Amino acid sequence: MRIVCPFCGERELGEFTYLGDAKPQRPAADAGEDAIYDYVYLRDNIAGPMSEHWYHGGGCRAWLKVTRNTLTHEISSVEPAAGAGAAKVGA
Amino acid sequence: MAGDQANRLNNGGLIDRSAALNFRFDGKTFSGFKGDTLASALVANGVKLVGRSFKYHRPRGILTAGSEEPNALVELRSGARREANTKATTAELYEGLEAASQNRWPSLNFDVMSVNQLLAPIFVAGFYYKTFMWPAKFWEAIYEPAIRRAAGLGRAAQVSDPDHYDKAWAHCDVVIAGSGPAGLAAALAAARCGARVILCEEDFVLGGRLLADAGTIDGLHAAEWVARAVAELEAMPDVRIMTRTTLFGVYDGGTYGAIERVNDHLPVPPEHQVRQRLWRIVAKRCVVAAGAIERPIVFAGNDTPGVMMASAMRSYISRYAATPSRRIALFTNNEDGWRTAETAIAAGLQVAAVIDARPDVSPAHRSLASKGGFPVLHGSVSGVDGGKVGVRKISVLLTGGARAEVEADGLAVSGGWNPAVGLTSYHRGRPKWRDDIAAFVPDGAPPGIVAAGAANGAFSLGACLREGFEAGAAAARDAGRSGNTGSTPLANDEAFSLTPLWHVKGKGKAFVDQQHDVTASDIELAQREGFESVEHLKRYTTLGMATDQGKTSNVAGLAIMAAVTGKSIPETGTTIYRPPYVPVAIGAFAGHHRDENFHATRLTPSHHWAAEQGAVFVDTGLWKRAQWYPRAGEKDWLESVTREVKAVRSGVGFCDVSTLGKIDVHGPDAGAFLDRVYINTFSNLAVGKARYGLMLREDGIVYDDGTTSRLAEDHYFLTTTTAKAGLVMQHLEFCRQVLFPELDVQLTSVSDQWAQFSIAGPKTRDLLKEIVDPAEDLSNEGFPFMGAREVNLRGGLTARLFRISFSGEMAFEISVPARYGEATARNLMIAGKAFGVTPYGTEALGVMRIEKGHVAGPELSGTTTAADLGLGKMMSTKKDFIGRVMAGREALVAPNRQVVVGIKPVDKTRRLRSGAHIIPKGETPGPDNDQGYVTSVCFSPVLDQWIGLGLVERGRERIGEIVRAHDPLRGEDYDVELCNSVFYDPDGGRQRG
Amino acid sequence: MNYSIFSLARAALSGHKNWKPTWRDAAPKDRYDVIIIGGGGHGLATAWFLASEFGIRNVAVLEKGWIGSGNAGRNTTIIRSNYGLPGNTGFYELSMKLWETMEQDLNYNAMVSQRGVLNLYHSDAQRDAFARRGNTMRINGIDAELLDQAALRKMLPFLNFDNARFPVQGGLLQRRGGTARHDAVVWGYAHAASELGVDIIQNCEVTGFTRDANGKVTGVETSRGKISAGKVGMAVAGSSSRVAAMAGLRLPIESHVLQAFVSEAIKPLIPGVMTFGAGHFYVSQSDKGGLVFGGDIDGYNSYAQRGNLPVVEDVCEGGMALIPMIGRVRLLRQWGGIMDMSMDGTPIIDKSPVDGLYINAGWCYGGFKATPGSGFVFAHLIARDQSHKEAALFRLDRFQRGAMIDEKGQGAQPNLH
Amino acid sequence: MAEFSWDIRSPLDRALVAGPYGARGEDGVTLIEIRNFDLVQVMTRRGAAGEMAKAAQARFGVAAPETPKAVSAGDATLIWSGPDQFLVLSKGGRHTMEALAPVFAGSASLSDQSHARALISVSGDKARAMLAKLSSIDLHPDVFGVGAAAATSMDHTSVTLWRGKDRNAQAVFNVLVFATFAESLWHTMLDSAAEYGVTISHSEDLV
Repeated sequence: MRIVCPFCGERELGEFTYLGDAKPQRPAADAGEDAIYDYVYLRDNIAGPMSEHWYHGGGCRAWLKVTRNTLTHEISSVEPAAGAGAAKVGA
Repeated sequence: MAGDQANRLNNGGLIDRSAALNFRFDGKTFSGFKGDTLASALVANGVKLVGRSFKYHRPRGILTAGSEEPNALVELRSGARREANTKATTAELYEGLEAASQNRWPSLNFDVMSVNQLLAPIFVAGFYYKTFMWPAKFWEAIYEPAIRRAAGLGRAAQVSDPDHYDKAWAHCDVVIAGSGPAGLAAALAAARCGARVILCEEDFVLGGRLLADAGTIDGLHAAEWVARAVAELEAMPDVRIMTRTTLFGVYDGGTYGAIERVNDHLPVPPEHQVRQRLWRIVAKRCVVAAGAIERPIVFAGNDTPGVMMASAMRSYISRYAATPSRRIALFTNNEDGWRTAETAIAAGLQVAAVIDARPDVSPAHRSLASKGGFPVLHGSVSGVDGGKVGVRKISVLLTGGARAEVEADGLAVSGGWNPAVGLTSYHRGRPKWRDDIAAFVPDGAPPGIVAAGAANGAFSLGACLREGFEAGAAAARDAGRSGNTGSTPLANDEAFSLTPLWHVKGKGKAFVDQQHDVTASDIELAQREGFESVEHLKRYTTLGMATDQGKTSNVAGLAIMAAVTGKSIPETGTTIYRPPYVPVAIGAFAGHHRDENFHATRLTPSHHWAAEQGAVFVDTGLWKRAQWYPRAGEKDWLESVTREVKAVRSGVGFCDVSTLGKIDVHGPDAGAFLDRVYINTFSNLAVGKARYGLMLREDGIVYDDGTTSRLAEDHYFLTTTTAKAGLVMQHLEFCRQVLFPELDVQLTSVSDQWAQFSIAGPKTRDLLKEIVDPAEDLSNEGFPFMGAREVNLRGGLTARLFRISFSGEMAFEISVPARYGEATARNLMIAGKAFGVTPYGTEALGVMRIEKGHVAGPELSGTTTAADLGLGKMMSTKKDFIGRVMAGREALVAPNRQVVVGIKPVDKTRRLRSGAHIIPKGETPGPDNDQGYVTSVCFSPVLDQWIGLGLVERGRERIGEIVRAHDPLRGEDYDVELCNSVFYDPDGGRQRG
Repeated sequence: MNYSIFSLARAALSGHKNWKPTWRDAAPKDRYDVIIIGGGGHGLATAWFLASEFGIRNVAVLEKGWIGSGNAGRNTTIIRSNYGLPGNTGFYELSMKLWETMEQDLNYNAMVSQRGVLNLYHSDAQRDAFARRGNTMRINGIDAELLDQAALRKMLPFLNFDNARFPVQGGLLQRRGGTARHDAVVWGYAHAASELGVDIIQNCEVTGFTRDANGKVTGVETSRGKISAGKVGMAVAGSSSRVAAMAGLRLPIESHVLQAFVSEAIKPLIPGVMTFGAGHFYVSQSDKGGLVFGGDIDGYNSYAQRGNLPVVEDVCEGGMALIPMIGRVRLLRQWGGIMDMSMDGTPIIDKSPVDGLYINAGWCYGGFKATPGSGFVFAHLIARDQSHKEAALFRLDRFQRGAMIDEKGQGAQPNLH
Repeated sequence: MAEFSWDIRSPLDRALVAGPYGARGEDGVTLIEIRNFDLVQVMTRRGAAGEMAKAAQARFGVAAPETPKAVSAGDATLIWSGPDQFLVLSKGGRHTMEALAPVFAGSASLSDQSHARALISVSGDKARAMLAKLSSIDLHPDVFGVGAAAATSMDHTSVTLWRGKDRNAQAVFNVLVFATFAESLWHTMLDSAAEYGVTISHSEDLV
């Protein structure tokens, strides 16, 4: 598998670490126990295209949102996490 | 020596008759020529019996001339380099080659285990599932060892592989598997477009089938055309031709695995060179021009030595000038098989008969037969007489029912061709059936791969060239290259007419999978017992699971299954194709990552100094850390460690703690950021101060701990444990980039920038006064406990000093740029000389942390909460932080949780061991009263006894209780007292003093 | 049909013409008391225990492909009961005891071979963790031995003791652990269940659940029509989330790919099962002679049943680091299975929040060894509507309660278990 | 009172043995360790890209790299190391933390990496063949030209790799490796290069 890092270009799988489904969002502090249980434990476990968090730890250390088909491993898009490349925010 | 090669033709072939090579097979010396394989050299020497089969120990010869070979397997080389199951058909001959036949005792000719043939009626497919159940104990004791000894073919080496391997990456636009007509044409077209091309050929010569089945291309003799094509390709800088290299696997994103047998053609790899190299080839496109594999026809006695694939026979005669037989019969169901008769006649061999299963034979072949004086028999081979001496007589069932016999010493068989669909099917694409060639062709290939030529079911030379050329040009275009391809190489399109024939019924065993001894009747039996799915068939009979991966047997097997179930072959379907395309040495996948190079080694800045001091090192993750520093006369590690601890507690010592993870946290929001990742608060930490911090996972369990100092308003210096350094960095980057992108924070690992030493003991300040600039105030007032700031050292260096203590003593950690680490160790020795300064290792460090009740790795087990560790009060109630909510779940705050407590044996002379369990006094140990376990132990020089920490149910409420330390693994059971986890200086006066 | 050396010999005389199918290939009836979704080892074992232990014989096992086509046919065949945490320890030992009598119970030779499972340690910390686990085993009446380096040098002289980045220091041995022939386990349960009247229905994919007005599951919709049932149990590791979703459930499970490998067959080389403690590698040698080995999961969600090269390399590096004599042995085949990775690395065997639907899921990479135990406790749960005592902690709500069973201590990140 | 000398020691001080290594009579790979340098990581603050760019331009006379490349700026090389960050590499004493701190005050956070890395320069006929064993990056001249850079891994170890100016008409690849991994990677480099013949040396100057 090769991932096109938006910062580095195409790189091989060994440079990346996987975290998992990027869809669940960390609930607000007051969202309650059920919401955070859901965030921490429950997964759609999609068979098909899925948005995922990958870390380019063996490269530029950016966290990425990768859309990848779990049936074929085909990657359709890669974007940086919101806080990767924040120097240009508001600029 | 050529005289020995009785079956060698005087002329022709791609062998170098000026380079004779001696080799040994089963102890007997033979000779061959450069350019031979072991198989061709054996053929040239008239050796027919080469191996014994897996189950029945039937005599077997050479069936093919390639990597699809099921029978001619040998143990190649000897001693540490012995390679079991090596295909004689692909082993390149070299001077001094040694090979031995396999799976026979005492000799190939007289194999005792061939009695198995008598038991064959019982040893049918799956027989073992139906028996050996009683008596139950007999399986491991008797049956299984016997089965194991009988199975397994060759013997692996029993000592470490002395050769080296490595791995490399290659990148290209187009990778091509195979250098036959289609592969060479593809390479030419792609390369002429300017594409970067890698051409992989598993053979040691380029040309594929052209090496045996010559023809005319662009008006040139095939060999000449190949030479020109290769010369053109070699002249292009972006073309890499890799012979002895098999493309074996297709992985995601255009990554291909290939194995290069760099030096397998030599007795021993030259110095500094590897035996084999694993290539990961990254290619935008791939053209599979891996050809097709001729398939056998299943008939009784089809495993007799001397029965050979028709194309293989041509290869031996044409390419190697070696004649497998003198009087050859040919059994074919297609036009292509006839080429073997032509080749045999051209080589001056006798053709005994051609048995053609088709209704018609072309006029050209009829006239060939009449000129050659041999009969054409319409029908099928129904039996072979021969045994271990090889084919003698062939029984033929003629169309119409009559029988005939043919006397011959060799039988060439052609059942048609199966395209090599492996590489195109490794992503679970299923090949599709083509009736016109009665074969599966690639379908559903992974993205970027296309098959061309015979691999795609195109069996004429003209079509192979056209398809290859077009595929190469298209691949280059798809990769963004354009250029003038020139014209397509031209050759004739020979007719390929075939009447499918898979199995000729007859008396005697008819083998489908020759290596695994799977017969046609085994397949019928499997069907009878309900194993109809092809996957069940494979698993029940082991069809296609041998070292040849079913290359010659799979399709025949499912054709026979289709026939018994009354389904069509495509309805029956194929099993899943799995890489690698050819078996690959495990050593090659490992490359240089073996022995000491298995993983990288990290060295601390004072490593070489510590080594000079005679330190014993311990592996901690990738680190080598000084574990203790033995001195002359010390009888064991315990004596050294005890000395080190005493020296610290009474004087001063130092220890390299550079392995801790160190992270610069910068930015205006650094404090707010740390408040969210730690359970306690850091935004209110004063500049110049340090604080212990604890972080949780989002599930509320403790993740890591360490001290973090505020060096400037917008700069914190965070430390992690050694074990979690990389993971915490990753976690913090996740927090920064994903969870809290609104914060203005920057993170950098500075783990390698700083050499850090802990200096501890009541004389620490005395030592520091020697080395720190006198202007620096190190008094309690000037540098209080948990202070952190830069200081100047004598001699001009600036260092960071942190007043933190892990040992419980008056202590500082000093931090200097890493290239001064070694000088720092030396200078600390000088500065502390008057105070008896003692370097100490990780063991002493561990002793002192246990004496102080500090938790570490064994307690931070990934299942403990802050409260379990006695740190629950650190959890801020005034802010949100990672893990806050989940930490409050009922089972995580239950009163009966196992919590950290001190443990000491009641008998002070007793040794305490980690891993002992805690059982209440007077109870019989069982799952219901297993209340915890000892996590960390040490011999405490201060208390003069073994002490430890443990996780014990309600431990902190039970201080003073006597319980049992139960350790059945080590045969121990003794009383221990649960006690305060801080064994030493519980009010902390020493570290504050 | 009874299997023995005598029946085999008799059959040989008649040219093996009289064998009957190992199991009946049944067509679906309209209604069953219990439907088990999933014709793998767990599903078939559940059916057999329902019929043999709990007297429920009107049972169907629905399999979307051919029986054993999921993880039952893709694993590395190891059996063991060397777990360290309450919940796991007793359950896996129950399973081990059932392995020990399985072949006689089923009249089928599954080649259960108790050749020993050895976990190697390479550091003091690892030794201590193994000591803790081994003592847990002993306290639960399970065999365990802690071996030091000297003992291992005698037992397995070919391990890399002296030239290694992380030298072997010792190991935790369970002699009763070993291997079993995975496919034969499937066929054995199918054979025995079928003999007791269980319908085994292949090529029958469940596409939905039928529910009554109260939401109770009343049956399943399949590629071969609707089938009603008193109770429905799912044992579809690898596809648990997909099947549960048909009932509107989300599970604490991710699907990951685990690769496995087999070498060419060679004469006996490696005696038992061993696991490398300083990398990702474990190995045993099959009766046929192939080294069967594997390592870590690839680490990303996948339903593709195949993996990538980095893990192949990682596993072989581990193999060479531990046993440097296998360098010239050739890897013959690689494949991948879909692991039901739960959030704490431990299975879920429980009633689901949907009435009438029972869940058996989350086996991570450890499902094979659990086959008989899982079948037994799942049958118990379905038959009695109550967890068996050895599966009482495998509850679905344990994550809400904070009662995780996390042997590796990695928390809610499935690819680390 | 004792005198203290603060000897500086490269992490490769022990491992590096100057002279030939590996296949005799061959000279395929040249390895030079560069020892005397300052290395400062510059990380732009949130929203401060413009301000940082101006500061960098003013200090170095070139634009700071925003994509994977190494920019030569007189007495410094600016090497991209990730989004919003780059490294300033200079001969010891030129662009130190102390010197750069005021330049980027408010626009970027700085972290001294001068001691955190070892710098190895790889060249020679077989440099690409040898690096292909360590790096998954495509180093073909059309793809990885002079000034190309990559934050990547070699042998599972994080490195910063860039192509410097050609020397004697040969490509030069520079590798910054974490100091505590340096000796290990060095040995792996020697193993990889041995078959081609290696010439080993070290230098106090950036080359």
